[in-house]
Amino acid sequence: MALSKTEIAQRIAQELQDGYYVNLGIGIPTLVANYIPQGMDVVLQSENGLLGIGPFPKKGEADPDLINAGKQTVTYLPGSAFFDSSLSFAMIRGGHIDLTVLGAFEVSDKGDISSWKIPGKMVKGMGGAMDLVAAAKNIIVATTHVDRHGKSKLKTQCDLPLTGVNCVKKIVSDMAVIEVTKQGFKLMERAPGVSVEDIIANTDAPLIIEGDIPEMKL
Amino acid sequence: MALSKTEIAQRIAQELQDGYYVNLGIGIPTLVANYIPQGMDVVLQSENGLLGIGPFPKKGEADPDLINAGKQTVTYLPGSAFFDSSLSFAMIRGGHIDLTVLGAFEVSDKGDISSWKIPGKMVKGMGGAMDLVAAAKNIIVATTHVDRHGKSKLKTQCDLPLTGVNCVKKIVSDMAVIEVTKQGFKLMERAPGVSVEDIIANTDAPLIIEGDIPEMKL
Amino acid sequence: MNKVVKNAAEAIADIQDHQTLMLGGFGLCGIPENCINALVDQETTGLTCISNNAGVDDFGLGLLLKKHQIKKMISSYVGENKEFERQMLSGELEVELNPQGTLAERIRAGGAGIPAFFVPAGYGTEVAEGKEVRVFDGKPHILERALKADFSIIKAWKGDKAGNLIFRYTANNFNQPMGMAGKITIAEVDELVEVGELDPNQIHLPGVFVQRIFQGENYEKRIEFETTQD
Amino acid sequence: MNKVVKNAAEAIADIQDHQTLMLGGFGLCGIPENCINALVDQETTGLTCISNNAGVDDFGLGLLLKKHQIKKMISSYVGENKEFERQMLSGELEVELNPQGTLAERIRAGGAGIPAFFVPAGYGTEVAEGKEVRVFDGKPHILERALKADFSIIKAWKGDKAGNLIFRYTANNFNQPMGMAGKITIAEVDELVEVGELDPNQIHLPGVFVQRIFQGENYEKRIEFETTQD
Repeated sequence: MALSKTEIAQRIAQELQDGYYVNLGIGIPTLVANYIPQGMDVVLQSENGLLGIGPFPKKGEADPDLINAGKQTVTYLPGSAFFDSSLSFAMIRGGHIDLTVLGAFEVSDKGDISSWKIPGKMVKGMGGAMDLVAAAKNIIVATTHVDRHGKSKLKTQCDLPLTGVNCVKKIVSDMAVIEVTKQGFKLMERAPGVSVEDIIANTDAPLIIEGDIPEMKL
Repeated sequence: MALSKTEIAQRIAQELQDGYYVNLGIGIPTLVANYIPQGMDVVLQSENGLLGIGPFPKKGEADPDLINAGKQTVTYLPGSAFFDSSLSFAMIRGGHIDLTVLGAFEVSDKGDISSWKIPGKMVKGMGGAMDLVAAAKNIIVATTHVDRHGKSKLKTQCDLPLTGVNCVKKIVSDMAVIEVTKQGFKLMERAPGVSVEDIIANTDAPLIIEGDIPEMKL
Repeated sequence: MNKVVKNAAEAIADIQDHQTLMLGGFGLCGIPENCINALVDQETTGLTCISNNAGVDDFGLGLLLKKHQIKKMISSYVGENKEFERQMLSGELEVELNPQGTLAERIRAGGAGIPAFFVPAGYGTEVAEGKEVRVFDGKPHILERALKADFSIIKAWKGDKAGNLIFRYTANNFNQPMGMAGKITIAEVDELVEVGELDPNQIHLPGVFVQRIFQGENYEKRIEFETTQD
Repeated sequence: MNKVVKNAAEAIADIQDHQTLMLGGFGLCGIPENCINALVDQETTGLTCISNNAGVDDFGLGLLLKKHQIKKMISSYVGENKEFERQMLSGELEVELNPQGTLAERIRAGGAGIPAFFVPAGYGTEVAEGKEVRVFDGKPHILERALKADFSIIKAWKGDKAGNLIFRYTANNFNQPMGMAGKITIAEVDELVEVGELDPNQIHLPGVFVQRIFQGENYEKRIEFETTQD
C-alpha cells in the first residue's frame, strides 16, 4: 500500500534531529511539522521572515501581520525572531538552515529538481524555492512517486524547467525512500506492502539496489 | 590672516542645508558640529553605527557602549537610531549621506585625496575614509593649505597613497575656499586679509580665478 | 526636516507615468494599502512595479493590474491572481521572475551601493540565462545586478516624524530592504509618533532612508488564507 | 537545543592553533572581553584575527598581540597600539587593511552566502591592487570576496538561551555581521535571559546564527577617549 500524504510527512519527520533549523515547503512538507518527535527541539523557518513558527491560531485569533510563506495565518513560539526578507535569505543562502523539505514535479538521478513551472500551463513563479535548493545543506523531496497520469516523477533527466541542479539528497515518496548518490538513485526503503519490483516499475531511472530493502517503519 | 581651525569649521558649516545627513571626520571636521545654524535640522552620522550624534556627555555620564567613530564618548539625540556596521556603510555606500567632511594630507586638482597613510611613518589604516569618499554625494576637505614644512597640500597630483580618486568637490582651507572643477581648482573665496597672490603662492597647482575673489564671511 | 505628509494622495502626487516603483509586502501582508489605492485614483500608468507578489484580483496590486496601470512586474511569485495570468499570457504585461532571495538581495544591494553580486540561486536554470557564471569554492554562482526605484512605497507599524521605522511580525518582509532602495522612499504607518518616542536601539529602518511619512487610515489588512486550528 | 555554556573557557576550548577568528567590537566598544581573556589563558597561537581594530597595548586584542598569539590581522584601523606597530614593521605580524565598509560587507556576505560583490570603495588606491575592476553605471568598482571564520566571537547586550541577541547603542558595530559569518558563533552577553523573554520583533541577530552563548562577567568596558562637555 502506497503511503498517504500524512504518512510521507511522518516518514520525513524521522529525518529530523535535535537542534535542527528546518524550512518546510508548501503542501506535504508543511505536514511534517505535525510529526516532530516529542521532546525534540526543531525550529521551523518561514522565508517571509520568521524563525520559530507556531501552530495555526485559534479561531478568531488570526493576525493578518503574521503569516507563513504559504500565506496562511500562523502563530509564533517563545524564542522566535522576526526579520526582513533579505536577512531571511541570508540565513538560507548562507547555509544556516539544516534541512529543507519541498515538493517537486520531477527529480532526476543527478539530483536536479523541477518544481515551479509547467510551460503554457502554470507560471506562478519560483518564490523562494530556487534559493532554498541552491543553498540548503540537506534537501529532501516529498512527493508521490508518479503523477496523476501515472508517469514517474523520478527520472534520468527533468523535462520541465529546473528549480536547481545537483541538489536533492533524498526523496521520500509514497512508495519508497531513495537516496540520490553520485552513482544515481539508491533504493533505501520501501513503503509497507510495496515490492521492489513495483518501485522499479514506477521509476523512470536505474535504481541501485543492494541487499534486502527494508520496509519503512512509521 | 589665515583661519584658525575653528574658523575653518565655521566656514564649512555654511555649506550645511536643512535636512542634511552629514558624516564628519576626525579633527577639524568634528568641530563643524559646533556651528550648525540655529533652527537648522542636520543629522550627524557616525559610521560605527549611530545616526543622530548628540553633544559630549556631562562629566560622570559617559557610557562605554556609546562612542563616535573617533572612539570618543558621545550622547544621542531624540530621533536617533543605532545599527550595525554593515548597515552603516550600506547607508554611506548607497549615497544616503548628503555631505562628508574630512581632513587630508594632500588633494589633487582632479579631486584625488590622500589621507590615510605615510609610508614608513604612519600606517594606521584607512578606517571608513575610503568608503566615504567613494560614495558620498558631496565631499568637502577641511585642511590647512600647507603642511608643517610649508609645503602645499593642494597639488596637481597626490604623492602619498590615495584614499580615493576624482571625488573631492570642495576644499575649505585656512586660506581659501576652492572648488574642484573638471578644469581643476577654482578659487571661490579667500580668508579675510589673505590675498589672491598669497593663495597662488601656496598652491602647487594652477588656480582658475574669475573676476574678483570675495573674502569669506564668518 | 519635514518628512510628514498629509496622506497617500499627497505622498504619491509626483509619481509620473512610466516610473519604477518598489512596493513592500509579502502576499497581502504588510502592503502599503493607502498608497496603492491612491495610485489607482491618480491613474498613473506604464509603471514598472517591483514587488514580491502581485496582489489578488480585487486587492493590493491587483487593483492596479485591473486598470492596466502596470507595464512590467518584477516579482518572485505571482499566483493567486487570474487577471495577472491573463495579461501575462496575452503579452499585455511584461513579467520578470526572480528567485525570492535574489530579489530581496538585489533590492538591498540597490540601497547599499553594491551594483552587482554573485549568488548560487538559479544556476543551471532559466534564471541564469544570459548571466555571467563564476565558480567560487567549487560551486557555480551567477552574477546578479542591483535594483533601484524612483519611488519605494512601504508600510511599517510605527514610525516617527524623522522617518525611523519599526515593523511588526512578518509584515516586515520586503518593506525594510525596499525602504533602502528608493530614490524617494514613502512610508505609510499604522502609528505615527513624535520624534524621541521610539527606542533608538530598536529601529528597523533608520530615518535617513525615508523621505516621506504619513499615518495611514482604514487598513483592511485582508488575510489571504485564514487558517486556524479548528 | 543546548547552546548555553558555562563560561568563556568552555566556549573557546576547542579553538585550535592557526584557525581564523572574527572578533566583534569597534575600538574597545563592544568587544568580547571574556573570550579574549580566555584565549590569552589558553595560549592558542598562529591565529588569523578579523577585527576592525586591534585593541590597545594592554587591553582587548592587544593582550593577544603581546603574547604573539596572532599571526595575521584583517582590519580597517590599527592605530592606538604601539606593540602592533612594532610587530607589523618588523614583519612578525601580517596585516591586511580593508576599507571599513568593505570589511563589514565582506563579513556580512560570508554569512549570507554571497561569495563576491562589487564596491566603489578603494578603486584607484592600493586596496584595488590585483582585484577585478568593472564599471557599473559609469563608475568603476572593484570585486571584493566574502570573509568567513572558523569561530566568530561576539559580544551582545541581552541574549536568550536560544541564541537570539540584542545589542546596545554603538556596541553593536561588527558584532551583528560577524555573528552571521562564523562556522561556530560564540556570543557573550551582559544579560542571559530565558527563552521567551525577548520581544521577537526586536531581535538584532536571530538565534539560528549563534551556536554557543554565556553570561559574561567582570566587564571592564574600558573607554578609549573619555570626552565630556566640561
